[in-house]
Amino acid sequence: MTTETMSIDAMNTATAATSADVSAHSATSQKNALVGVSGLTMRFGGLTALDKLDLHINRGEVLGLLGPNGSGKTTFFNVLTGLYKASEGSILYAGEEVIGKTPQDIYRSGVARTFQRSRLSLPLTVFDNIVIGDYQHMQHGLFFNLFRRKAFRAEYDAYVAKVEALLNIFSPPLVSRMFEPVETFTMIDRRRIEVCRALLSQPRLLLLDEPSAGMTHDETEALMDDILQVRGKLDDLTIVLIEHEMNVIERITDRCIVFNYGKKIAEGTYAEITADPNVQTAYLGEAE
Amino acid sequence: MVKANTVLKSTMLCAAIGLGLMSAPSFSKEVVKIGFVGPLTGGTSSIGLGGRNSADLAVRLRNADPKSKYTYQLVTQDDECRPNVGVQVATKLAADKSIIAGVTHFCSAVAMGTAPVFARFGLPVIVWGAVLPEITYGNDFKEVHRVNGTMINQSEVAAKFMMQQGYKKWAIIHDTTDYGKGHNKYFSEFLKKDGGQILGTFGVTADQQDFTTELTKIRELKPDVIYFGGLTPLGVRIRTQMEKLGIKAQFEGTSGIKSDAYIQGVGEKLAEGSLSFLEGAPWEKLPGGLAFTGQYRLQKYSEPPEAYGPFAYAAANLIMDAVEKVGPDRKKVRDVLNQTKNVDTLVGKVTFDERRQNIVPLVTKYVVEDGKWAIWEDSSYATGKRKLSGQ
Amino acid sequence: MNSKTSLKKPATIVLFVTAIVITIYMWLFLHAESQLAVAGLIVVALIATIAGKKLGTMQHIEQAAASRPGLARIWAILGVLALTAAFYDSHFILLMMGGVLLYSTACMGLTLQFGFSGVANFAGAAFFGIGSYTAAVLATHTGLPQLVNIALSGLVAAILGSVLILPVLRTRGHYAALVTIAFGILFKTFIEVNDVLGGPQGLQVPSMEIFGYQFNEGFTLFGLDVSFYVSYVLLSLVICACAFVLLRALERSWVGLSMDVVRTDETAASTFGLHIKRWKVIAFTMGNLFAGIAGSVYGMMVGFIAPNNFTFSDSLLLLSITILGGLGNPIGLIPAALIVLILPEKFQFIQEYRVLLYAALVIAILLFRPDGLLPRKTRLFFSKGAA
Amino acid sequence: MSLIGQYVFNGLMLGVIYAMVAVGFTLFFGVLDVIKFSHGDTLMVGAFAGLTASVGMMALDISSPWLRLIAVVITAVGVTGLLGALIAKFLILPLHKAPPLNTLLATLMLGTVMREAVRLFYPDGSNSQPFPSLLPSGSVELGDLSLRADNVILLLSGIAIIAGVHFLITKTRLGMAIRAVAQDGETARLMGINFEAVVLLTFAIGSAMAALAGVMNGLYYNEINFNVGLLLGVIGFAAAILGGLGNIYGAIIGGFLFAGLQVLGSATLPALIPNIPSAYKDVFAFAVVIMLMAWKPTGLIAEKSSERV
Repeated sequence: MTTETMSIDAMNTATAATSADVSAHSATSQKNALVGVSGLTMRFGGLTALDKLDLHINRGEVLGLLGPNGSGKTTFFNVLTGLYKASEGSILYAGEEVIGKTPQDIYRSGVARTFQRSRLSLPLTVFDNIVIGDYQHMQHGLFFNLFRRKAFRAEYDAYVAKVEALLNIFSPPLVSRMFEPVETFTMIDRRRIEVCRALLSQPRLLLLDEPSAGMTHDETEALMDDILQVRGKLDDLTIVLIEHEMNVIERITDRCIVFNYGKKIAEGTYAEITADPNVQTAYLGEAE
Repeated sequence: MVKANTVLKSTMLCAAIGLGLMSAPSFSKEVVKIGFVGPLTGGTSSIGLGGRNSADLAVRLRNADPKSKYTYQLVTQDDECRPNVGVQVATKLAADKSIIAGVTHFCSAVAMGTAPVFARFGLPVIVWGAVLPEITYGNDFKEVHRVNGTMINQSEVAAKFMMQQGYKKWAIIHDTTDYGKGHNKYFSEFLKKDGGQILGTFGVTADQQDFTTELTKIRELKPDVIYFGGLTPLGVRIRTQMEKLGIKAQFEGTSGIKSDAYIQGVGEKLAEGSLSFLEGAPWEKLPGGLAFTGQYRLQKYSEPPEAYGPFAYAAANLIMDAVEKVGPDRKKVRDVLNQTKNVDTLVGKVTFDERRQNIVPLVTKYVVEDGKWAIWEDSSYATGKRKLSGQ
Repeated sequence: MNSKTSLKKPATIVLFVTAIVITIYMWLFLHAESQLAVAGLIVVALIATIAGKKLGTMQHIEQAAASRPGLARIWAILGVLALTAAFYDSHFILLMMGGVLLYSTACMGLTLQFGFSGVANFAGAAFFGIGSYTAAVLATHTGLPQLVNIALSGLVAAILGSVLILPVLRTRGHYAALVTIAFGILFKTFIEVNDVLGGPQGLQVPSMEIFGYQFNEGFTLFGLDVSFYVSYVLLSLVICACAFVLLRALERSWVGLSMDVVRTDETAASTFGLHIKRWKVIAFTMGNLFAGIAGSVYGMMVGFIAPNNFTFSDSLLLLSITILGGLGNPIGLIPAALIVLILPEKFQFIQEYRVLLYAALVIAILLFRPDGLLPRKTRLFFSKGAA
Repeated sequence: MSLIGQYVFNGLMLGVIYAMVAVGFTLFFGVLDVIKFSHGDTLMVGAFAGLTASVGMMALDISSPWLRLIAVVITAVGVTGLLGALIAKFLILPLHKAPPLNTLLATLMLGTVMREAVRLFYPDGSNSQPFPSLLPSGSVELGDLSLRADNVILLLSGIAIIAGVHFLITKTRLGMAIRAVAQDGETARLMGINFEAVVLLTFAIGSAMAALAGVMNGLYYNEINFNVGLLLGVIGFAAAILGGLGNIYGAIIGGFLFAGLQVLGSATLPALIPNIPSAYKDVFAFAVVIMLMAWKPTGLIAEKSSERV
């Protein structure tokens, strides 16, 4: 505990410093960094999923996370969203320490995500699953919900409109089936629904964990276009994308970071990282 | 040969009764319904079933008797020994105008709950097994009678008797149901009054299986007598586990263990010398007694009558006598029952006091001798041939 | 919207017919005494349901009900009133009806806990009992009006329930089940062992009473003297209806939605900011509140309570109603309660074999309808008809 | 001293029986993630089967206690083993896809069926039946603490049985199959393990174990009644959960822990609070259970649940 708080303090002073002169931590934290990660380590018993990770995510960029399976990409998301508690290190999100916060708080500060294997409430309708994405803005009061039905109706209708709008972007046919249980939909539709759920609350940071898994090439293309379209509507939405489809990465990411064994082995534009020998070995290594 | 004979007899009698039942309508006798309520399912069902069979026997015999003015029909309900169910079935019977009277309840808590119901709907009932004094003395309902004695009578006699046997120190185990707690309360009172000493009291739940901890402590207390207020199942367990722990104290039970099941459960050898007390005359010796046991056997009931069967039998007969006298009318029947004085029944003379409680003239003391419940007075223990433990 | 207009007319008729049919059936069923009648009616019910499925009548009715919820509710209430009127002087049947209504209310509490937010409660009877006992104590020792007592009974149940909140929040599934089972047994043994609350002999519960009118006295209407149970049935109906409306409103609101999400996927729920503890606590407390209130009125109606009414097996009774009815579907509770509470009564003619048969029946239902008699429908916040 | 000794022995005896039941619960949960609540009543049925066997032997006037004991054990194990498998086949597996608590409820009802069936159809079943004592009833002197030989034998054999089952699970091929299924049914299937067969076998084993516990129960108390199952079922369940479901050691610990609580409760409570009914020991035991669950929500030996996100 103490070590952690210490590291937090260290980090804070560090950022204070960075605002003064860029030289310190030049690699990890730049002026317009939305997220700054330093010395992040996550251990599960024996194995180390994240190993002294240093990286930063710039405001408004689309960052691609690459790396072989089990290289710690998803774990990074889980730590960033507060599901796992890091063993060491710190994550600054918009200047605030994330580690130690509950997932709930992190979500409220504008971080939304999708999951590698989709995590929707299958018996609930499409609308239910998407609308919960904006939980922070709903009215949770018992009295409001149970007795002020007129007011609730108004709020509800507003949400129906919002969800319809969102669905219209991603897959118009879903609109007509908005009130059917999710379990009746294909995997691909479910992924679209998950993305919509993540977007509904208009987050500042969107974490997409292999959104195109199991999709055909064209479907992936379409999904990405839709995401970008929404991004255009929102001001400075930052996106971090875990993806294996190289040409997707190439098309939409501004910058990429490659993980291997919980370490950052390469960073830069798509062109740069593909040229990087470490990356090739890493992937070839995986290929064997 | 003998067996065959009885079988022959039984078939004939069954036929006769069957004929009686069959032909009853043809004589165009009016049908009179009588209710019976008792626990037919769950833990205490054995007593409930025994009671039902006995009441049923009373009705069958009456119907087989050509002199009876009416054909009787027993409407049986299961109260599961649970008050809310009891109130339900009580309401059912009481609200059914075609039912003239009822033989009701073994479980005291249930009887407590249903008494107001019977009073409200004016259904005269005779309690056949519940021993809690409050049922008759706690509230004053003209409809509620009780043919069996209360635990007060029982405990009083038990305490005196045991003191006479020269015992000094008691350990008491009782189950935490109304039955057990009540017995503990009254027995302790009388025992203290008579100068007995109680070393320890242990309340146990009615479904408890293991008593070794309680008994271990009792073994340390070294009492002369272990008094148990509760029903047969626990009685059996406690007696057997006493043996396991090598406790030699005398085992004294209540009416709750006065059943063949107790002797079977414990086994003849171990049961030998166990004491129990039952309100009412020693019906085995009364003229009706033999007939009752005989007839009961003939009917091939799958369960024995148990300790309280005879009371249910007597209650049913009291009701039917009343009906014969004044006809199927609740109020009249109630008044007749209220007035019951020195009526001979299977359980001795029955007289209802101003609270319609049968003033039991005597409580019979039983001791297990050679695998049977023998009446104390004519057991070889009374004569001194055998000795209770610690004497 | 044209669908609405096209649906509207048949809907009204369908509902009307259904209401009539069900009411008549219930009337026959409650009347049935002889083995033949009971058996016959059960068979009829079976055939009807199967045929209804085959011919799609069921869906038709469901759609109709869905499109005109208000109407459906009105018919349901009218049906109960009709039955009450029909049996105005048969005490026993009225008592059973009251029982069904109150048990259903309690089970709505359980369905809220278990069906919505996924908190299994195996101590339903305990909270039901807490309600009855509180009512008994308050009514005998305080001068408070009974209506207040009923409310208080609910509150006490909810408050005592909060003892369990910590373990219930931390545990899941079978572990939570154990916690509540333990509490149920603990409660029963406790009230049985200590005499403060009457011990094993139980307590008399004073009559319900509104504005000086004693329920237990009953009343006469048009020269007919009406069973005093009528008042209780009506009161139970009101309470049950309120609970139902409340539950429906809750289900079709962000509250219900949040609870469902918490139940189905706590991880996802937490990453979208849902206060998992908050929703579980609310569900658990409200559920116990329902149970407590139902219990208090039940106690007054029966007039007498004892520990034996609130054993583990009674908790199971409540739970089986909840599951048989179809988790999360308050409507299913009524038929389930009928099966669990009244059928054993109807089986009195088989006496000691009752319980055996009943248990077997429940197993059969669980085998052939794992989602209960009326499985929960996917949530529509506002019915299409009204949309 | 002898007092303490006696308490400890009673505790151990109870513990062994509880543990045997709890291990059954935990085995079933292991392979199918279900709770079979009729387990306590399986125990009761086993005891009654054994009783019938011994009565039968008497009828054939074979009075040698050892022969009878063997007959008792074999019938008890055979009958309940078969019963367990049948239950698994026709109730548990069909319900496997349904929500888990359905299985819980269904098996609870099954328990009721078994209880009522014995009560109604076993001759004079609504009363307690005497269970023959078939073990030598000499007594062993340990200092001033005297133990009856038969109790000691029971205690040891109980421990032996648990050890045996543990060996079966951990060392044999069948055990490996069981553990494979417990790990991940699907994968086990793919690896060519006959899923259903393993499940049925597991249920047979668990039930047989319960039967043995039942026989031990009978031999220890020399009495058996149709109601014995319900409470034992609840306690076994509690023990299994306390220890942490799916973990055989947990079940054993849980069993002894619960027994310890009960003995402690009834032995010490009266000392603390004068003339308190020892029935409070259940209040005490279950209160402690609730607290333990609050402290360790997934049992003392936590269930290995690796939730992938």
